[in-house]
Amino acid sequence: MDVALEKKLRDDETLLEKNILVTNIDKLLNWARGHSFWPVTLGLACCAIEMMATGGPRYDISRFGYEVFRASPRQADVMIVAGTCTRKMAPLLRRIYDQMPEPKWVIAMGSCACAGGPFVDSYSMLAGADKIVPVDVYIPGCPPRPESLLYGLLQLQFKVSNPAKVRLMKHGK
Amino acid sequence: MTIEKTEELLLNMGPQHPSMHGLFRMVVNLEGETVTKIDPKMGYLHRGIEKLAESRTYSQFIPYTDRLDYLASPHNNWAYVQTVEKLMGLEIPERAEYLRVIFGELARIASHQVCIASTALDMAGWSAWSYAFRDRERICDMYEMTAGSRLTVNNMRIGGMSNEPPAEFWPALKSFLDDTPEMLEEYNGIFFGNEIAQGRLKSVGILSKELAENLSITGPCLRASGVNYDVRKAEPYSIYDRFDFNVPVRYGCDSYDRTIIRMDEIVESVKIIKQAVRDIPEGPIMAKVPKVIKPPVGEVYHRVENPKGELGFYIVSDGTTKPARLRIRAGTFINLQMLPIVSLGWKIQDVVAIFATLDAVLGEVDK
Amino acid sequence: MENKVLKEQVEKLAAQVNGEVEEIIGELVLKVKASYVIETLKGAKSFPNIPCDFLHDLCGVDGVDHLEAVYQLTSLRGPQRLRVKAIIDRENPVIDSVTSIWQGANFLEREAYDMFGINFKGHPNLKRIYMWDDFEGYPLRKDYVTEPIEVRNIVRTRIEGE
Amino acid sequence: MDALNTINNVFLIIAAAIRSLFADPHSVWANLTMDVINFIIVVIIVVLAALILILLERKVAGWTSQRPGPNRLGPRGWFQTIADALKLMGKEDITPAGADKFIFKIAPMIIFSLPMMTLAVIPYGNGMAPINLDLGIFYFLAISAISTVAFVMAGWGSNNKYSLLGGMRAVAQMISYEIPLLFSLLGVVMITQSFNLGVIVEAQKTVPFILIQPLAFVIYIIAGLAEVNRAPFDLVEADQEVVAGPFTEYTGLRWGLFFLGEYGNMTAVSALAATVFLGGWQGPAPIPGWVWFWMKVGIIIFFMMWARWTFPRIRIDHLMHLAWKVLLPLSILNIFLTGLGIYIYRLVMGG
Repeated sequence: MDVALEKKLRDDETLLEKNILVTNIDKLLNWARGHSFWPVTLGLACCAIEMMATGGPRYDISRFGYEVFRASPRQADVMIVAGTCTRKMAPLLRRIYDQMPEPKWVIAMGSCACAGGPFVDSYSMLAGADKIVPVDVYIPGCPPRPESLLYGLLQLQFKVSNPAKVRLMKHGK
Repeated sequence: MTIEKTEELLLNMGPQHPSMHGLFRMVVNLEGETVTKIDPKMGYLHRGIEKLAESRTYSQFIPYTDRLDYLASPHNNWAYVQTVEKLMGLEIPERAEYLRVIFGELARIASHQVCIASTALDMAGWSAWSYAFRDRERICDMYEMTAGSRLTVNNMRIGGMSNEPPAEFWPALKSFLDDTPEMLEEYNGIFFGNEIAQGRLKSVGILSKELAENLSITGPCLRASGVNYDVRKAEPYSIYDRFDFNVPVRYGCDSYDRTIIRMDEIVESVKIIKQAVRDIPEGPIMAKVPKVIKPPVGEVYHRVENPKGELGFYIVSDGTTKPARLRIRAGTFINLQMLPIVSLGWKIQDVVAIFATLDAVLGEVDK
Repeated sequence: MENKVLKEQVEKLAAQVNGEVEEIIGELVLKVKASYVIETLKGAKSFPNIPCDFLHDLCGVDGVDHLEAVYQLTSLRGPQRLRVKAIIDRENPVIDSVTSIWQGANFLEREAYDMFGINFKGHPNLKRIYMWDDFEGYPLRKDYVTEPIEVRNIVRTRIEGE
Repeated sequence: MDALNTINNVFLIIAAAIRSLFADPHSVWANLTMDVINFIIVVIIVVLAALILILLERKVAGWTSQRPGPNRLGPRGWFQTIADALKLMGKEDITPAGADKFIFKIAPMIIFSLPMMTLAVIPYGNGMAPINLDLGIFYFLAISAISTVAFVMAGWGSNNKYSLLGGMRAVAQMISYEIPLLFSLLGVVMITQSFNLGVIVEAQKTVPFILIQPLAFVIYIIAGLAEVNRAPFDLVEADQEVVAGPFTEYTGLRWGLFFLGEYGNMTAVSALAATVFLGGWQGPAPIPGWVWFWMKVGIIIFFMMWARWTFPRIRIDHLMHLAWKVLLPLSILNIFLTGLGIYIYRLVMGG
């Protein structure tokens, strides 16, 4: 993005922030969105079992209100790409992402979804889910522990609830 | 004049579908709710493990076996390292054998628990699912104590085990084994004893003995069709000939037997682990293995009784450090062949249940 | 002792089908030409007393100058094991399908077709099983070169019916 | 006792106060104002019930599977559903290509409006029915039967095979269970000789009808579960089979309306059960009538949730079998026995 455009966008945002009503509704919505991620059930491989374990009694993802795994992407907010994404699956993964309504987020769970993992040099592998969908949070591990998934979801919650802070962190201010 | 006709509904289930246990897909022809044809499609998780093996050394390949049947990873490690040991003619220490049996059988219990859980979940029995997952966590804990990971355990090496279980492993194991009867009672009470569950599973998806043999079905699905065949008894590998256990066989050939036979197997596994814990000797856990593993030229086929079916490894060695060809005989991949045959004429709900009782893990099916 | 009886039988069968018998790490291996495969497997299935009647596995192997289809036979009623190797011409990889003998060979043959390009004559539904339909090449052949990662990362367009 | 009476009638007193603001408390304008207020109250009941029940459902799900359930957002997780509802409002509204747009869009509204219409005839306390209909039960069942149409509209309009299957299942299931549901209520109607829900509650002053008509109550609860598509009869939106049934293609607020409607329907069916079988607002202890009423409704709803998270889903042919071969004959038997009982009672008492 060139500097002039970025500056203009930032000016727009500061203008928008002066508008009390809109910003407050925005804040409220962001708060709501951050605290109610409904993941689409997209268990691709081994990480799906850890995703299920996260929903299980010990780790209990429902404490944070994220346990509503929706089978239909139409009702989901976050896609947890749990596992290996192959080249055969890639177009379908993209399609599921496209079917989700805005605003939507993607979590790449596991090293395969982050960058291809141990299978990266195989003929049928895509080196990471970020080649097809924009990934918000990467959770490394093979497979990541349920705690990691919860931490990743909480990071996403932080990101969604505080867009301004995340922007500042991104620009290094 | 209008022409009235009925058409079959072509329903595409999967790859992203909650009851497909991963990325399985089936194209189902429906006549109302009744299934007239099923076309299974797979390969959405095909990672080319067999090709990768040709560019990995023998030791480097062990972690990949974890990711085959990820619900019973120690058993896959075991099958692979035993194949290589057979190829090299390695003898491994007694204590390592016993530890392998303990971990292998723990994996069997964990895998069967997930099978029961997912069968229940596919029929919307949420509580049964969470009970089984609650109990499985204890096995994951034991894995974690020993190997550091919960799912992909990877604690077997060519020639032995990677590390000794810590001191707190043994009490944890003992309390787990003592609690299993109670767990099974709970599963029985909440799921198998339920009228609705029995109605949905009993006499559904009949797989006759002849058909099972013709289709090369192995594992619990075969034994639920009345064939008394278990590699652990028929061709005892490792030290299975030292243990006293039964092979559970059921004769109902239906979904119910295919599921509940896993409960019987858990009981037998507990028996085996108890004997192994009683008899385990002291000593080293790693044989003297050359630094670079270089098996002689030759080929070997070895199979073990994985929780879901027989897992076989066929290794062709050309004398280098990497296998020339490594073939994985995935039990569930072959077991899946029965799905289009046995589920004809049943309702779509039954197909979901039948698929769940097959306990297919797509990591193993697609390789 | 079982092995001896089985060996006799296998040698008898080998003589019928022009095969050669080897013993590799305690297991009998019968090598035959591709054209004899049905006859061999039917023979093995009907060994008197010790039939090798359970098709345990079927896979392809690339032997660089030829392809092989390897059948692992066992039985549910005994410890007998037999490995049958069918040598297939690399240029024209055609072999008879054994789905008429064992229905269970269905997926396995499709897999071998997918990975090695072995054409199983008489198979009811010989299509790629793992790779997508317009995939080119047979990945497990030794001469298959994996595409570089830049190529693989280009997301292909979905083909109809997938 | 006076204080209790005041609390008991607090809503009536408020209503009277509002009416007294008008010159003529029974003028058209006063009635209209009261109707509007009643309508708003019913809407609030539906929305509040849904919000509370969704959270309660997640808590019950947690308890049955030995985990805490939502507990991070707000005190003990009580703000969780508020966040969910706000989030659903902020979601994109997608109409799938090829959908029948009008039908697709109107179906959730119909579903949402039905519980409001049915809940309007329930007597929440002594003389506290928003609309006191003489044909209360009849009206209730007639209105709740419309939801079938809405499900089919959603299923057909979505242009999705899963939705279509779900819609077809909805027709088969709901029409079948309508009949035992209706027949189970007939016994009570025969005893009270009235369709008016207020009269039925009055008639239970000494003995609630659950003791006189236990079979009818069981049939009603089972058929009611099926009628509102709750597990084990949730074939319509069976996740593992038809993804989300008729709701598969719905997003954001439209889907939220379905959700509200579902929980509203659940409240309505439970409210009718409490009214007809459990004695409505009547109770032995000196607690205000409307508290009694909601306690009874709560117990039935809790039972429904408990069943949902415990039982596996029933198969469709067993479902039909249960409706036509078990529940229907039983409910007819119940009518017969009730008639016989009334006949003998009259013979003995000489009525």
